[in-house]
Amino acid sequence: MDECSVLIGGKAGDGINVAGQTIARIFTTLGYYVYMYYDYPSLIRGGHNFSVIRASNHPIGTHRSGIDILLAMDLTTLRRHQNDCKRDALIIYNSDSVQSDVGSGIPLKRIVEKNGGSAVMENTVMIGALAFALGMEWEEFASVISHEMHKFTEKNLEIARDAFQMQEEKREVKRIHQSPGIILSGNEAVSLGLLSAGLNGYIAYPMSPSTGILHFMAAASGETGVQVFQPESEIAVVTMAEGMVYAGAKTAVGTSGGGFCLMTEALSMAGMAEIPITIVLAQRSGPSTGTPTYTAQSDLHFAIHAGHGEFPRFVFAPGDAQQAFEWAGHALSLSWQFQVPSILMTDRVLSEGVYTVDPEFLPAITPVSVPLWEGHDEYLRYRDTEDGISLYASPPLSGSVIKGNSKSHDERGISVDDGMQIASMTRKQMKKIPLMKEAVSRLNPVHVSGNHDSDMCLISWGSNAPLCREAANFVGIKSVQPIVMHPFPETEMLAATSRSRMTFLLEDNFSGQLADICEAHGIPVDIRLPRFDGRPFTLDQLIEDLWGLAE
Amino acid sequence: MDECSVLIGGKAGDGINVAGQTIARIFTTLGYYVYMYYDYPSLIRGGHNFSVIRASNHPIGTHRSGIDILLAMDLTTLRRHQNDCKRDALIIYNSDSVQSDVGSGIPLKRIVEKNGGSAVMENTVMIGALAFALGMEWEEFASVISHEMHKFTEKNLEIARDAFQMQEEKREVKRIHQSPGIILSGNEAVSLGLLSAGLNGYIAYPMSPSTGILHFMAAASGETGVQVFQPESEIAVVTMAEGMVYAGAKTAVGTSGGGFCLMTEALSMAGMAEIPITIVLAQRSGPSTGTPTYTAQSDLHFAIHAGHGEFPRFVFAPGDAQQAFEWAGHALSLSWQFQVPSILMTDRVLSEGVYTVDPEFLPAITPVSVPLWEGHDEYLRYRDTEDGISLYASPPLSGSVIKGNSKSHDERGISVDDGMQIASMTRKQMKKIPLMKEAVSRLNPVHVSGNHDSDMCLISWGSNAPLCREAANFVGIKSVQPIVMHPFPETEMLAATSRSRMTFLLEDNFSGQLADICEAHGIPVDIRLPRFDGRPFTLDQLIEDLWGLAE
Amino acid sequence: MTTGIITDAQNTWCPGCGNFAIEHALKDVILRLEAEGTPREKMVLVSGIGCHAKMADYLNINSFYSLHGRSVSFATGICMANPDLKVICCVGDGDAYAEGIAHLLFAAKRNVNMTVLVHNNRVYGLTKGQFTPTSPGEYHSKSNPYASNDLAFNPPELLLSAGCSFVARGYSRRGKELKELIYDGISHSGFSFIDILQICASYMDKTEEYDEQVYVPVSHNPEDFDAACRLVREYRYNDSGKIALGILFQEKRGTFHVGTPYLQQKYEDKQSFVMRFIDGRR
Amino acid sequence: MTTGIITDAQNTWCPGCGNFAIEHALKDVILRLEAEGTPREKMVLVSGIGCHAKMADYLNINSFYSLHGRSVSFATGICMANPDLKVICCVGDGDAYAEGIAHLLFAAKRNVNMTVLVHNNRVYGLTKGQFTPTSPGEYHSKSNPYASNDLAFNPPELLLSAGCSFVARGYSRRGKELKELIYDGISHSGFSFIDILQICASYMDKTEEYDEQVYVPVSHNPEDFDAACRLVREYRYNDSGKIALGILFQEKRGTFHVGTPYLQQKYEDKQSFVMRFIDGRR
Ligand SMILES: Cc1ncc(C[n+]2csc(CCOP(=O)(O)OP(=O)(O)O)c2C)c(N)n1
Ligand SMILES: Cc1ncc(C[n+]2csc(CCOP(=O)(O)OP(=O)(O)O)c2C)c(N)n1
Ligand code: SF4
Ligand code: SF4
Ligand SMILES: [Mg+2]
Ligand SMILES: [Mg+2]
Repeated sequence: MDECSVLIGGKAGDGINVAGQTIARIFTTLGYYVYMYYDYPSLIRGGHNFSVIRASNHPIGTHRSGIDILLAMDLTTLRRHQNDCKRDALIIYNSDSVQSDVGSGIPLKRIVEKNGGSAVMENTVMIGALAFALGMEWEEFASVISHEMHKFTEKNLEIARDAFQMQEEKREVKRIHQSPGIILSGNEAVSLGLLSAGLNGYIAYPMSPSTGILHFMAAASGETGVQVFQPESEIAVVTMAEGMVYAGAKTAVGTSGGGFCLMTEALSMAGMAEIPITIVLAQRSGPSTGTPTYTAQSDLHFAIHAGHGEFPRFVFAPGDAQQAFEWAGHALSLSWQFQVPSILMTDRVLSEGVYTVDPEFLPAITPVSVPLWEGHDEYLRYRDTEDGISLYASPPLSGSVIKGNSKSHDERGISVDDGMQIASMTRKQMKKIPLMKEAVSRLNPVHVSGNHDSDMCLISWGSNAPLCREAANFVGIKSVQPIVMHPFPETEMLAATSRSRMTFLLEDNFSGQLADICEAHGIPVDIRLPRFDGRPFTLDQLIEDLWGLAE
Repeated sequence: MDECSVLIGGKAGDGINVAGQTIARIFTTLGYYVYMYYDYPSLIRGGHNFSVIRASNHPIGTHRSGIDILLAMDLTTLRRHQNDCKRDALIIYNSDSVQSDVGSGIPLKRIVEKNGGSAVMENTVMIGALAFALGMEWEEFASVISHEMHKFTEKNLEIARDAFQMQEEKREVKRIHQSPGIILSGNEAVSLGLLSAGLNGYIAYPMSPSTGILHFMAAASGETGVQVFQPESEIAVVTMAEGMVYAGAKTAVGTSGGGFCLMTEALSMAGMAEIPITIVLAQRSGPSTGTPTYTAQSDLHFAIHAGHGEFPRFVFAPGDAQQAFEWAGHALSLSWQFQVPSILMTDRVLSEGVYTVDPEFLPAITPVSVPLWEGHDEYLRYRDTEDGISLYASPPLSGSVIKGNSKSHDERGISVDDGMQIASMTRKQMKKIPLMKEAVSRLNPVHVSGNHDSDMCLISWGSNAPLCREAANFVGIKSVQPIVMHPFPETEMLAATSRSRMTFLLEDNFSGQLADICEAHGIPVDIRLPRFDGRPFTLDQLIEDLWGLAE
Repeated sequence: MTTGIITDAQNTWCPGCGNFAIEHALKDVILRLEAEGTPREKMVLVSGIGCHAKMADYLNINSFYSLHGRSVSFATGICMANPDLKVICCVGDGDAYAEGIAHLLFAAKRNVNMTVLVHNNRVYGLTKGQFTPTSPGEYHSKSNPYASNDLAFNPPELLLSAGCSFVARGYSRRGKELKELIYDGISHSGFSFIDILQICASYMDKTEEYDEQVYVPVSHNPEDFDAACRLVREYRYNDSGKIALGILFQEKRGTFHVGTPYLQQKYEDKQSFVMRFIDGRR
Repeated sequence: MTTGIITDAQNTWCPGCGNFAIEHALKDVILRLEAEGTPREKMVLVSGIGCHAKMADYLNINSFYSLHGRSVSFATGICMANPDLKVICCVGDGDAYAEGIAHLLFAAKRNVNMTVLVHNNRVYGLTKGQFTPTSPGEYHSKSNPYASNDLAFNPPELLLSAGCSFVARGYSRRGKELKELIYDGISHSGFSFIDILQICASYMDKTEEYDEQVYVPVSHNPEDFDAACRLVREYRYNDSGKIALGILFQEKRGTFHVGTPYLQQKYEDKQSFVMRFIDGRR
């Protein structure tokens, strides 16, 4: 096999996410690129969680339907996923709680208890069995365990070894001699990207699927100095963050649907007062509270138009961890370069999915460069300039005052209601738009892959991009992904799609939001592939659909 | 003259708005249609306020630039508006505070003091002088005063009479023998329309220019029983209102930009939980706090896309008081018919503008008819039906439970996170959209006037519609106004514009929001006429522009 | 048909969670009220979002599963429109003391006739254990691993100063008392606030501490405001001190009402108002 | 260049408005602080939206004219990022006690090092006189012509129970005392809350009542919490009762701080963290 899919499932609290990441690590060690999809309902203990870890000899960012190895920590997992298994799949189940006549059992509880471990270590048993089945050497495997399990490492090693020795059946994968890179979740990648650009503050209120960023940043705050805080509400989050920005700190916030709604008033203020704030909007299934732990891409129009009145903004939607790292950095940098708000959209699949990223291809780590005021005459916070950008300053600025204002204002920041002055400040702010377009044009705002010569084109955005990339490659058509969603990269999108006879557009919403935007920019979309059940497509489904449609 | 424009100006606190309305009343008595534009900055005393009252022998909804009669209560008014006067204009100024060699002075303070009146009655002097100048009979005028001034009527009559007798110069208008109708402000019309449809509750937090509705409703609450309340914030407004709706009460809320932002989370909830809430969104100059008392039409995209996730909604934008009355009623009715939120957009010019409305043409007053559950088997709040509409019920419902839910739910209203169930509830809700389109199709969603045969077409929306209607008539081209903004009345708009060789679109925003929507629906817009200084166009300016462009 | 009081929705609280006890108590109170003559269809449960909120799915009673922080405001609307309903809010501490604190205080100030049960587990349970306004100062969650948390809010004290007419505290492991409190709260005419110290088995299991610290004051007179103030200051939600349970304060005060509840409104009144208004402008 | 302390923006407060006195007092305090060595550029004024908020236009000082209700939260961000700045909030009663009450209470709880001046004119001034949470019960505005308004909030009492470390009350017609209070508030290390009874000449002119009711307690010890509680309960914002002015409560308590203020942060730390993290994953 040069490709392998493992599904591990159990109850919330069984550590299925962590187990999945360890499995991803195992495959990395064996030279594989990995992608992990993690599925869980909104509860703390019980229920049914599972991770699908797919390993491949080439870069991937999506999972497949056929399972090669099923690790069932409980009966539900066996029942639900047995049918997803390939005919010759290896099934390992928890023989302490499950009776089965297919697959091989391993007594999770018994092994853990024998070693005096605690219940959360049962997944170590499964991983031990898997490592053996895959044909790993013990030492190699032991180093993965030591690396991944910082707590109770010794105990985990003992448990893993017992399992390793007890497992009999194998499903060996061939070792590939390459170093594909490191594994990163979307949320980790966003966090690292923001830090690389020199983030000073991160403010957030917990909300799936953005919470991972808050936890990451909080953990990183000690070493990096970043100011991380969780205040009383999303309104406090965004206004506090904008206060930090007024004081000069590069600050981002993160949230999801309902939390983003609560930020729209201050988003509009960021427009009027020219506050460079970066908002990470992690989409989930809506409307309203919806299905908190499942995915959607149904906030695109909203992100582009959120907040009353008109003002320039950026909206970016990276599709995998690599892009998330890169565009999180761009979001912060461009926001400060133009003094406009930027919105970085992710979705549940990207936020909590795990990807292999090759560090060689990550953009150089460089801090945001802010056009700072260094003049000596009177400082005008909203000085009208050729490019509409007024040099930035934050207090204390010796001998000068800095007046920010949410109301219509003059160049000094003092309120006005005269018509000419209102219009001229609008014009000043709008001057930035063509320059913003130019700036993103230089950053490859549209990602094209697959068969460039094909006259069929599959468009997608966000976490669907790697899926479509791979499917297009397979089917032999072109794949197009806009990463900049606003200002819409019309030129690049037209260029990418101009020779297409037939265009498909896949997105996780009902109405076809990107499809509507494409059509409004003169890019016909022949077939929309909407999905709105909270689940991502799998590669195999999509390929099948494409074969059918391309007929 | 069969047309006359009066400008009255003074300080905030001088009662310029009320004076304007009395003047409008005078013209009504003389058989004229009127329109009043009221201009004021955001302050309580001082500053400069003015009203332009235009009277005409035909229905109008916009003002003109040339002033026939200038009533200057202070020097600022004289200074600022003297240039707007026609060559032969009549100027009456307050000779107690202004020295002028044009126009005729009248001593406001002196006359008021002589009659023992208070400072706020100074405008009565001006009105008395005006009434004489227009050639009114004293008795006729006295009845207007008695009618309009409920407080201190006698005193006002005495003051008015003194002024009436003191005024010498005249600018008589001919009396027209018709009863054009009554005068109504946009906010009054919205309020009356909602009440006509059987409104039970109105909840709002003060915010210009929607506050007038709150005040109107509060004053009307005694006689109508409507529950009117001002809670602690807009978030409380909308959630409280939705609670009332859950309990069965037909409830509306009103706000403007920033307040609307704060309502978006609950708007999305109204989508998921199918709560028929009506939101009046009175637009003002933004972004952010902007210029609170000046106009804009820059929230169209936002209103259509506000709230995360996807759900059906109505967005309406009436253009004058007549339409405001009618569509406020429709907004409430259609919202309940389909159990979806509806947004009624006005703008500063419409909200606080005063229009002549012929009561004969107001739609019949009829209450919302709600498709109520009357079955006897188990009540399912979200029963999946052919048209996607589940019959409504509110507690107490004998022997049944009513479960509303902001989360993804089954037909009973119990939370689910299964993919099939999520998708099927989305499908149920989306079934309403084609029916919603049909329903608005039957209500003349697009207003067409002017020269129907012209191959030039002027599109506008909201308060710009009457302006464009009149200008188009004058220039001999067609005028098109969509009143339903969402779901977009594509068929009707295409029909209305299909034979146009050249299309203009005038709106009060920078980017051309309706223009973009038109173009996305295949309606090319050749020339955009954006305005973004908070002020409305005047008829004369627009006609001039159109002459120029039509060349 | 409303038969059983528990729905068939799958219960997904953690084993050992204090929410079970609250559900149990609330269920018994509902049954008691029914037995005493309040039909079940006149009761409405409104919940926020969080572990606590699942109550709306589990109890077979009118309910609205609302937004994080907004249940009290939503419930106020229900009370306004139909004052005949018995409205109960199940809210979380994150819900009611952080995101939605304004609505809680205003409902208390207005004396809206509803009962609010705060499932005060002193963490954001459903989002995995972050600190809330009542987390103990030394509690370090994944969102504040370093920062020394500030003073906790003392909710009963805050509510007292907001003018709340019924302030009580319960404990999820004192089911019998809890049942009484909930019953008394619902019976109280006006705004009833019950802070329920709830065990969170996964993130904040304070069973031992609470078991040791809670007590029911013997001779406390709930009508004595000053005594109530003293009582609530004994425990500042910072781990030490005795924790008084029971009704801490109660007073009679006019309840919130606005205009005419909608069932008593007449369409003709609106119709004739509109006609009169139009005629008046002629 | 920051020269005059008053900008040339046209002042649009009504004649007789209490805001003039507050402006005057604040201006004098700023000048005094400057004279004492705090450079003006280290002071920042944050305002909400309302009549009071025009202060941001009028004073020639760093300022941010923010959103209705959000000034305290915005200001918290400033304090977090740069603890060296002296941050002053001018807020309204609608602003801070209605729309933004959560932020006010949380800033008090956290003891954020800022000074909040509430221009408590007990109406929404700029939107023309509607009732606010501190309007007297019998005040009937255009938005509540009938409804009998509920109990007013007693802001100093609320703030005390939220853990505020400096609670004071001033009066716009007692300029000298007001100046002292503002100075003391700014000098206090931690969150200083000053409720300023402000005359609204247009909608709520309580000059006579206030003139009669206000007094400065002679032997009040601001460190005595219980005494402070008693003092704040003398006046319940319902027109009767003596109104104590001055510092009602003050205590020393650690102030709010989060991580490393941004000027002390080093880019290299982030850089090396990212590299270490990546290496750790290899
Ligand atoms: C506006 C908004 N912000 C954040 C969330 C995410 N969220 C869901 S539950 C929850 C925490 C709930 O904590 P608490 O109210 O204490 O309830 P518990 O789970 O502890 O019972 C949060 C923050 C949300 N649903 N809505
Ligand atoms: C979110 C939001 N809601 C409403 C408004 C409208 N608004 C502007 S000023 C104001 C009232 C201000 O009252 P207060 O805070 O007491 O200040 P004052 O004018 O009395 O000084 C309101 C409601 C707004 N700007 N933003
Ligand atoms: S996380 Fe805590 S509160 Fe939530 S269900 Fe589990 S034990 Fe209960
Ligand atoms: S309305 Fe009141 S608070 Fe506002 S400026 Fe006038 S007097 Fe001052
Ligand atoms: Mg909790
Ligand atoms: Mg006020």
